[in-house]
This record gives sequence, C-alpha cells and structure tokens, in this order.
Amino acid sequence: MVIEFKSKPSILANGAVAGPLEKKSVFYSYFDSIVEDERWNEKTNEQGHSTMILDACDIVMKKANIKNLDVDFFLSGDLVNQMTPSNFAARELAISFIGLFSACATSVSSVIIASLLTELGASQLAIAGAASQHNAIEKQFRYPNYYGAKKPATAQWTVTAAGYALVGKHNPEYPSIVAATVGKVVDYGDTNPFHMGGAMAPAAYDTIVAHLKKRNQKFQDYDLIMTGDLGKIGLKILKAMFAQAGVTPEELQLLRDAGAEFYGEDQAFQAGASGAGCSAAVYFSYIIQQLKSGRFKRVLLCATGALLSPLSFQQGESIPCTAHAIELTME
Amino acid sequence: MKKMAFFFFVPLLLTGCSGNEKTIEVYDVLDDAQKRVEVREVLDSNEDVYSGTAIFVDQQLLVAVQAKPWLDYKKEKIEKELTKQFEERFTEFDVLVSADYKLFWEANKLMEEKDQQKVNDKVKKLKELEKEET
Amino acid sequence: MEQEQYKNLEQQITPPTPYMKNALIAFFVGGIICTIGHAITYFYIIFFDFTEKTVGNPTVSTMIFLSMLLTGFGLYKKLGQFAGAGSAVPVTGFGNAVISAAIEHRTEGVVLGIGGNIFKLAGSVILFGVASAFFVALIKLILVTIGVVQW
Amino acid sequence: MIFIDFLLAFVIGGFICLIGQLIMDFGKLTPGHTLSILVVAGAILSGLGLYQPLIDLAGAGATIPITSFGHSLTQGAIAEAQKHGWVGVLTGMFEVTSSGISAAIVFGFIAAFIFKPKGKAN
Repeated sequence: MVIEFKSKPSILANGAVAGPLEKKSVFYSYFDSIVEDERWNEKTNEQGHSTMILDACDIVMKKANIKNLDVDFFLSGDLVNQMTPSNFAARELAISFIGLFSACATSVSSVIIASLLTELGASQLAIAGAASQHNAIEKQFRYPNYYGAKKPATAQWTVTAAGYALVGKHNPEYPSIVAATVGKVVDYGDTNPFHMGGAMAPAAYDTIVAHLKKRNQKFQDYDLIMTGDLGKIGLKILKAMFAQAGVTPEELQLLRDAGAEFYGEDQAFQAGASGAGCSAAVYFSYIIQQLKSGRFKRVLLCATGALLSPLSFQQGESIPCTAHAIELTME
Repeated sequence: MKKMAFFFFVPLLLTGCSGNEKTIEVYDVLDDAQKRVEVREVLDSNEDVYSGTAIFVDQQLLVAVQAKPWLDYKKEKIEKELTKQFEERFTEFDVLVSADYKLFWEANKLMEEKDQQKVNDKVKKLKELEKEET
Repeated sequence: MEQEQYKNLEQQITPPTPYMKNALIAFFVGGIICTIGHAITYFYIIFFDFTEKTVGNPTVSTMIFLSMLLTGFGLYKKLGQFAGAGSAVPVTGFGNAVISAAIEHRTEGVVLGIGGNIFKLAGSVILFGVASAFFVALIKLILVTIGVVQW
Repeated sequence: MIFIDFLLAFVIGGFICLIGQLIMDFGKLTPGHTLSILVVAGAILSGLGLYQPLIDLAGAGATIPITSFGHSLTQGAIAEAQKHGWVGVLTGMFEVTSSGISAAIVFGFIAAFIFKPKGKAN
C-alpha cells in the first residue's frame, strides 16, 4: 500500500549513536556519538539498550533545541521481547508512546506512522526510530554470546546502534517525506535463521516494485535506493531478482544496502550487519546528512525485517519477512 | 584428505622400523637367574608387547607391560594371555599382569629401590589401584 | 517470481558450504584438543594415583576447567567460529555450552537465570545420553536374559 | 612409542570431530542436534562393547569427544543391570553420573559470578 503525503512532513533533526565495535563501521564518522561501553555503563545489556535509545533521543532533542515536553509522540521499536528497551526509554522520556514491531524494518515503519500523525495534524513533533543491541539480541535469537558455534558465511552481525529522527511539519530546509509504502508480509519458505538476507530479499523486491509502480517512477528517478539489512549475499540476490526483471546493471548501481556496507569488507562480520539499529543508524545519520548537503535529491529507503521468533523457528515455521519504504526528497 | 591419509600411514610405517629390541627388566630380591630367563621368554614370545617390567617380591609377581600403541585396543586380551602364561610358570606366586601405563611407570621407578618392604607396600598399593573402577 | 524459481536463484548466489575445509579444520582442531587432553592424562597418571582406567574423570574435569577460562574470556567463541565441530564435539564444547549459558543468564538471577538456563543448550546432550544409556542397558539385559549375548 | 600413542589420540579424536562436522554440514543440523547424535552413537558403541577398546587404543582421543558421555553413562547402567538385573536398569539410572556434567555445572556456576558476556567479533 503506497501512501503519498500531501503535507510532505520533514525530518527536522536526526541522531545516531553506536557501540564500541561500530568504530569499525564505514559510517562511523557520521554517527553522533560512540559509547565505549557496550552496556552504556548499565548493569545489564537490556538496560544498556534502553539507555542507548535515550541517548539517541537526547541528541535529537538537543539538535532541535527542544525538550521532551515539546514532543507529541514517541514511536520506537527494538528486537527484545515485548520491546522493553523502548518501553523503558519511553517511561523516562514521558512522551506519548506507541511501541512498534516490524523487526529490522521498524526504523522506517515508525517514520511512516510519525508522518501520518503529522499529516493528520495530530502531531507537531514526533520522534521515530529503532535500535538494537548486539548482546541482548544475540542472546534472545541465537546462542549465548560466549557460545562457540560456527556461523555460516551468510550469517550477519547484529549491530549495537540506535537511530532516531524528529518528524515535523514541512520545512524546505530539511529532507521531506513525500511518499511511503507499507509492505506486505512475504514468505518464500526460507527456514535458515543464519541466512536472513535470502529470506528478506523477496520482501524488499515486492515493496520497491510496488512503490515504483504506484509512483510511476524508475530506478533513475532516484539518487539512491537503499535497503536495510539484506547483507552482502541478500543484496546480491535482490540485484539478481531485479536483473531478471529487466533492470540494467547501471540502474542496479543505485541499489545499495546499509547492512552490506556497514562493516566494510571485514570478514569477521561475515555477510554484514543486521538489526533494527543497522538501518536506523545509517538512515538517520549518513543518508540525512547527504540529503541535507544536497548530494542526494531523492532517495528511497526500504528497510527489511524478518518476522521470526526463536519459538517459531524451533516449531519449524518458515521466516515471514516484510519491507517498508519511505521516499525522501530535498528541495 | 591427503593429509589424513598421511596420518593414518605414519603409524604403519613406524611399525616396520621399531624392530624387536624389547626392554625387559626384572626386579628380584633373590636375584634368581632362572626367573629372569623365564620372564624374558614369556615376554619375548609375545609379539604385541614392546616393553615389560616384572617385580618378584614376597610371593607376589607384578608384571607391568606396555603393548604397542596401535595394539592397545586388545589390551584386555593381552593381559589375560600373559596372566595365564605367568601363572603356569610361577605357580607359587600371586600373579598380576597389567598393561596400564600407571603400573608400568611405578614399576620402573621401583627398579632402583633397595628397601624390600617399600617395594612390597608399593606393589600392594598398585594392585589396589588396578582394581579401581571409575 | 515463483517460490521455486526464487529458491533456485537464492541457491545459485548463496556461497556453498565448504564441506572439505570445514571437515579438515574440525579434524585438526579436534585432534589438537584431544592431544592436549592426552597430555593431561599422562600428567595425572605420572604425578597422581590414577590408572588409565580411572584417569578419565580428572582429565575431563581439567579440560572443562580450561574451557571455563577460554569461555569466560570470550576465546572459545572465536575458536568455535573457526573450528566448528572441532571445538564443539570435545567435552570442552559441552563445557562451553553450559558455561556460556550460565554467564549469559546471570543477570536474570541465580535461581531462575543460572539455574533455569544452564542446560539450555547442553540439556539435549544429557537427555539423549541418559536415555540412550537406559535403552542400551535394557536391550543388553534382554539379550543376556534370552541368551543371545553375554555381559 | 609415546609419539605414536599421542598420534593415535590426535587422529582418533580428530576423526570423531570430523564425523561431527560432516553430520552438521550435510545434515544441516545445529550443534545441539549433532552432539545429541554423537552421544547416542557413543552409547550404542558402548553397548556393543566397541567403545572401551577405542579408549584403550586412543586414550584421551576417545574420552575427550562427547561420545564418551554416552559410553560412561551406558557402562554405569550396564554395571547396575549386571548386578541387580531388571531393577538395576532403573536404579542404575540414578547411580550413573558423568564427571563432565558435574564439572560443567560447578565451573559454569563459578564462571557466572566472574565473567560478563561481551560482543566481540574478532
């Protein structure tokens, strides 16, 4: 389902924070702050996760020179059970809050909801975004952090990062959200939790095709189409899908993936980065800055999410995936 | 796979090189030459064993042997055979044959021991150890 | 795109599992771990009152102690990523499964966290070990009773 | 001779791990599945009387891999069955232990109070 925003809500401020390991990220210099302790000096990983979200929101509010009372809505999500890190951060922020779960696509789905609230006139200022903390997610979805299991080359590394954006009324000096696509849930029967890119690629394909079709656009209409966390192999698969559909290699150069690029060519991270914080931190730092600087005029951000749980996987269910997209422009 | 094959063949090659030089030692307070010869006879006739130490003390005979490592899997069989042979030859002794490295190691340490009582105690202790199960 | 078509495409692009390399690495790392264990075996035989029959227990315990140190400093995880079954199959891997779960769930409390999750990964090994021991012993007893085999 | 002894430990221990890796890769199984299969295999070999000779041959090469778990548990159960017959098979289950399990519990408990997990990639 494609939504076109007549009021063109703008992203008035953005903030991205990351953990110590993310110094290895190629996007490192775009992040607002790096914290040396992956637990944000808290006792548990989950508390650290929550503090990280607060940290990112504080940066957003500081940049916009506002206080939490000025913000109407807080829309956030993460991957921990029942999204407690977001819930606890919302408790501290004391802003009207809706928790969202679209797995790693939450970075975009939250901005879509914020834009809708803005368009509706219900919200003057809303903070939207997502976060993930490696240890907490690894523990929940895979093995204990110190368990020595061989992960295949298709495995991805959950990042410790948070990215948040302040969505408000249209302002020509800032990047604006002109359209969005809420993705369907696509399931091609993949069951391997160490090959998320392969499971998510069809969802990204589905959403991008739907968006371009409804908006009557082509690849060349964009400076960049960036998916969330397909990883190196997932991105290759997505490109192959588009190539089969007749997209030329030159056009495919416009297609990039935040997860595939996040850690550069470092082999230790296998197929690249993943996690709700991966797309959020890249979108709400690097992409927004590139838009503001005028290097990009129009971008399509398509965050992908694998909607599985350890339980569903163990019960033999396949991995349903979704992808949400927003189209950002800079005048 | 080549590397693996290499590792499987090395033991086979070494089998050919190891020769027949058995190290056989006998501890006997009475220093009876006849006993030495008999122990040597029994151990020499056994192809599976490459080293052995026999201790005669106070009506007890402890024979600690070491089977060739690649034949270790039939340790129990080797022990049984040797026990039978030693019991036939030394009817007046209480015989224990063991292929356990612990007994071999301790038995060799006793070779230099002069105090007969100490040897006696040690042999008794080793016999107890041998009976222990996990 | 149809599901089957997609599966083909996905399979083409996904790098194949390096069976040979994985197996060789597992062989060497597993072999080295066992060789270290073997050295410990001789250590206990020579310096303590253990025979080849009884030395298994102290050896295994020592190996698990080493596994605790490697796990706690995050080294076993790296070894596991490199060696696969080579570090998972030796008893140190069992120790790693138990110890890493205990460390991970400490924040949830001693009883519910450590107590409830310590066998999260290794529980299946214990289950199948004990259950198969039971059935094997039972079958053997039946066979002995009807006179097919002897103890 | 001692060299060959160590070599046997290396080769046989490594070989069991190699089989584990093949089960894991070709069967597309998790480590948990693989280890469970190996433990059951160890118990069956033990019941057939083949695992003790393997230990005699390879020493730690056979006692260190997880298959020895199945062996020691089975030997415990069989010993009880031998002593007490039918009742023994059941009561044997309460008597058998494996040093690996106890050691892992104790060291795991201690480690939980010493170490904190960190996410390191390399």
